[in-house]
Amino acid sequence: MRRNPRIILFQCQFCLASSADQDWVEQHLPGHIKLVKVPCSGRISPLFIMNAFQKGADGVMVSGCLPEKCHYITSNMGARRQLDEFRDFLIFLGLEPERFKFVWMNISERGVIQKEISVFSAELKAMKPNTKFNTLKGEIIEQYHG
Amino acid sequence: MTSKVIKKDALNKTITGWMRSYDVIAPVSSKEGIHFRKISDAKEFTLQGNQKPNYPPKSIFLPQSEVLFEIKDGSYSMPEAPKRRQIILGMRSCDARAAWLLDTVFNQAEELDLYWARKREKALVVSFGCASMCSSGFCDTVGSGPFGKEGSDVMVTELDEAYYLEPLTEAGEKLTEKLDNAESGHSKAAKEIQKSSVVKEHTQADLSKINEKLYEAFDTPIWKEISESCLGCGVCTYLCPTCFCFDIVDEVDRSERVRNWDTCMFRIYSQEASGHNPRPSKAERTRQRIMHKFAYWVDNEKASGCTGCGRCVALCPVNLDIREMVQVITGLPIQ
Amino acid sequence: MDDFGQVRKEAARILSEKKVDVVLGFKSGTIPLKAQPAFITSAKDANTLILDGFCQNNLAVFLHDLPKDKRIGFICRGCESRAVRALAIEHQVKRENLYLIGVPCSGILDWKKIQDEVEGPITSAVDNGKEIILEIHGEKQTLKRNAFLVDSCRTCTGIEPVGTDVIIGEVHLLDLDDDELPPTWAEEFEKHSPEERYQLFTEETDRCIRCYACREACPMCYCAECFVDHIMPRWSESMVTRGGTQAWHLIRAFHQTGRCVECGACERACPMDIKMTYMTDKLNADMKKKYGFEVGADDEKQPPFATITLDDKNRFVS
Amino acid sequence: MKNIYKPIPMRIERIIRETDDGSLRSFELTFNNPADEKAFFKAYNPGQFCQLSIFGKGEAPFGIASAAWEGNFVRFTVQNVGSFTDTIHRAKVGDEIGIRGPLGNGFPIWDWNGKDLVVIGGGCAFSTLYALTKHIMHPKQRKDYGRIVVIYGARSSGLCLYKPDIKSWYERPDMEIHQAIDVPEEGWDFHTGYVPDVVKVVAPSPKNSVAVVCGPPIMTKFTLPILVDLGFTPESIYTSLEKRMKCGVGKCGRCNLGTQYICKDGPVFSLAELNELPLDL
Repeated sequence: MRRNPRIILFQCQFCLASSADQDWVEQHLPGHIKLVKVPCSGRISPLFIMNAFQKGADGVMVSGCLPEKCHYITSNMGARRQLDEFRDFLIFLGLEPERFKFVWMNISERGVIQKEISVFSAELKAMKPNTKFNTLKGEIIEQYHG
Repeated sequence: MTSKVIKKDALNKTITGWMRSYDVIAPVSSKEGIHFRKISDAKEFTLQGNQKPNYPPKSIFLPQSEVLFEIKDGSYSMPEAPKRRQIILGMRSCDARAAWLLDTVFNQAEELDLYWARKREKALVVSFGCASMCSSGFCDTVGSGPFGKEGSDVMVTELDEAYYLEPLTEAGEKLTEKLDNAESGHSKAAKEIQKSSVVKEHTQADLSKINEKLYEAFDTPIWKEISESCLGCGVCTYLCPTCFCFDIVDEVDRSERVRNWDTCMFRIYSQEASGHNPRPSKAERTRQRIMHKFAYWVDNEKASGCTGCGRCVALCPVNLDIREMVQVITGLPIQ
Repeated sequence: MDDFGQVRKEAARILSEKKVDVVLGFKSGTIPLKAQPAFITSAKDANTLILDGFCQNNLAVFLHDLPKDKRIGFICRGCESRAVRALAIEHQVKRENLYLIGVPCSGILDWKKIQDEVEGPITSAVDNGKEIILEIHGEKQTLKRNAFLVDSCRTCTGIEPVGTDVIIGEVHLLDLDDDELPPTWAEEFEKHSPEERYQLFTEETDRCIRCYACREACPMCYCAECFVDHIMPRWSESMVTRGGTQAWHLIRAFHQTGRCVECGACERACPMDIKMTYMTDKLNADMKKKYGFEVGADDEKQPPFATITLDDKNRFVS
Repeated sequence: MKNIYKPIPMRIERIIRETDDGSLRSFELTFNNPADEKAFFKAYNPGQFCQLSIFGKGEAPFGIASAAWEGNFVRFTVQNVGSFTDTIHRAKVGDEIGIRGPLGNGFPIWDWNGKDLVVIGGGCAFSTLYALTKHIMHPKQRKDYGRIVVIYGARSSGLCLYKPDIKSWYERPDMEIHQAIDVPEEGWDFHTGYVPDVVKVVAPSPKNSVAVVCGPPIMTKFTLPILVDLGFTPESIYTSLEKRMKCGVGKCGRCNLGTQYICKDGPVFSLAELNELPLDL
């Protein structure tokens, strides 16, 4: 049996209206999923995503608010272009597209995050563990291989 | 020490013999150019004319990134030294001299750098002289020429149909004792090649005054003029065989304390926490690089800190030529 | 460059008439196949100015170091003029202090490829705009120019200098299609499968020695403290490991999205022959496809990442 | 074989709050194993420094602020200015800190026998001078030296270091102590003003005497010419330089100044030696 995929969830703290969903995300996430709560999806920078993949993530999910639903008015659009382009950039360099998923939440909906995460987790479990960009603690590359 | 000779076609056999008891590291050409690699087959060793790798072989003794300590719950443990002894085959005499110069920094008895020392004592340097000097090289002006002897255990001169080996240390003698001795014809031909390798037009400038002239020019604005087009990157220092500055960094994720190459050409190299920077602009940094090589090293060790390998001249992105810079400042012709 | 004398006269004129304090251009290098950036301050030195295929750098990179109030004359080709525009949009240079002399460009030559092509030491090299004349062991050898053009120049679409004060010499496109050149590295990269592409990306970045010549040679890289030098938090490993070098190349390229003028100065400055323009070309192509943004196309439009508009709202909700 | 980069494990024995606002604290460290202790005190000479080492935060050089006779501990006075020093300030008694040292040359006290001493210090750089003064005030050492004048300036009375000890120095007959603060405060009946001016007021005599100056660069810059005016010869004025350091043992090239390394050949230089070196500070 293949191990559970390691998933990093970057979650905007305002995108889940119901406290039940928020509690589930904060306390009852399955073990193999790590939560990184940010004030707004606009706060997530490509450096976070790169660090996640470098530290061995099999999948990264970014959940934020739909346009015009942002607690900070337009800041959820701030990083939207960067994250979208960074995803295409990683895919251009060889990352499987399924490993980096965006989820834009309509604040009033309930139970969406649980469904999204279970679908995402199942999808990744079907694939082999990620070997691309998983490079931290690698061996030192000397131009001379002693 | 009795010189030896190896027939051209017998070289691979000799190297294979050496490989039984040594790890042989030699320049190997791949699609990205020439790099020193540990060779598993004698045929991989390829060296034509006066080629040498752009990446300096100082990285064999002072790797660009080296683990100083592995940290396990607070205790610092030094990684194991490689067991097998090594032969560095095909090092040019400018690089061998550079290793000899760096010994004055790292290999001093009272303050020994263990990491450098344990690699140096396990390595034998078999250096190849250059029959014709490389285009940007000036080793005959500042170093000890294309057939310099410092820093190498055995010096090889390529003759028409054989290689002429001159052991320079006991270790070199021991390595080559089983080879057949060279006749007088070989040594005469080798001497001839060695004499003709130096470029005639390179005037033997009297460099003994170079440090005084540099000290005199220390406060003049000339440094700003010559360094105006410098980009402030690390190419000249990282590729220089005698540059040894390093930075010590704690890599927390790897739980290792690591030493990386560093360069005085970066602004943050001398940036102090108080905000003060003793070398704020490119002028001071270029001055430090040149003064260190041609004044401070000369004062301390009576030998120039530059071996004239020409890598910084050939690969500087803006073609800042250290020969031209020193000539502009001191008036001494260095070709 | 057919008649560079005009440019020298213009440079001498603006210096003698005190319109500018310094003129930025190239002068001949100290070794074959090379040229040096030149900072000409007196009219009589203007005749040392040259321009040929061996002028490797993007001179706009020196605009950050020169004091802002200094009036600078700048002999610029297409990519350099675009760099000045992109820098002006990002308030890094005062356009009114610059006097841009636009010149036609015949493409920059890959000196490493030339060196590998021929046997023996090159004692002199001349590029007269039509072919390369080398002198090896005393006798002449000529090479066809197009075969040694740098990838960025072969795929260059903006050879026409933009936003300059004057243009000297008529600009014409490079006639590349008569001989079938091998596909550029970027075109080759595109054809591979994701596995191979990641493999190629890793092979290139494995050779990186973190000397940051690519960063220092790029006109658009002017941050006071680069992310790679940050210690709190440390974004990329400080060492030459795959983690450190991949992080460096990924984020350096990504910071150029919608800003890179595709001059290829980064690739030419790299001492280890690492390919990197294929990344910035892809990012810029995406910016054009998604937001219709071209670097240096006009004087005001901010790069896509710098603008937040709500008319994006249906773009990402697929 | 000694690995010059390996820190010696030490334990925090005592923490003393030196200033009211808590920005300066003294940490007294004891050795975990006696062999290190013996080797340390055999090589120790006032004016030397150590590289304190905390894994994850790196290393930083600090002057040693205690004399050998004071006990089996080594005292460091640390100002809370950055991430490294902040980590030390949050350390508790019993925590472990690594040190590498003693490094540098320290004050050449063996050359000063029979001479008068003028010790001029400013701010937290006074810690190495405190070690020097404590060393010399020990009965066994005191008779080797003539008159001793100590001038110690600080920004305010709250920022003065080693208050109890310095207060006891006023009663000592074999020593002259002058304290100064920049801005007059009520209840402060010693000098006010900057250290260079106080030196002019105290005007120690240069005859057969040595001056030692340690403080922020601005203070050293203005004090040296005053000493020269007073008649002190460049050979008899010593100062301790501060430059960015990394290895502390003259290998990494960072503190290179002319032909010297500040960490190995310094940090203490006489003004005569300094005049030989290029001005690259």
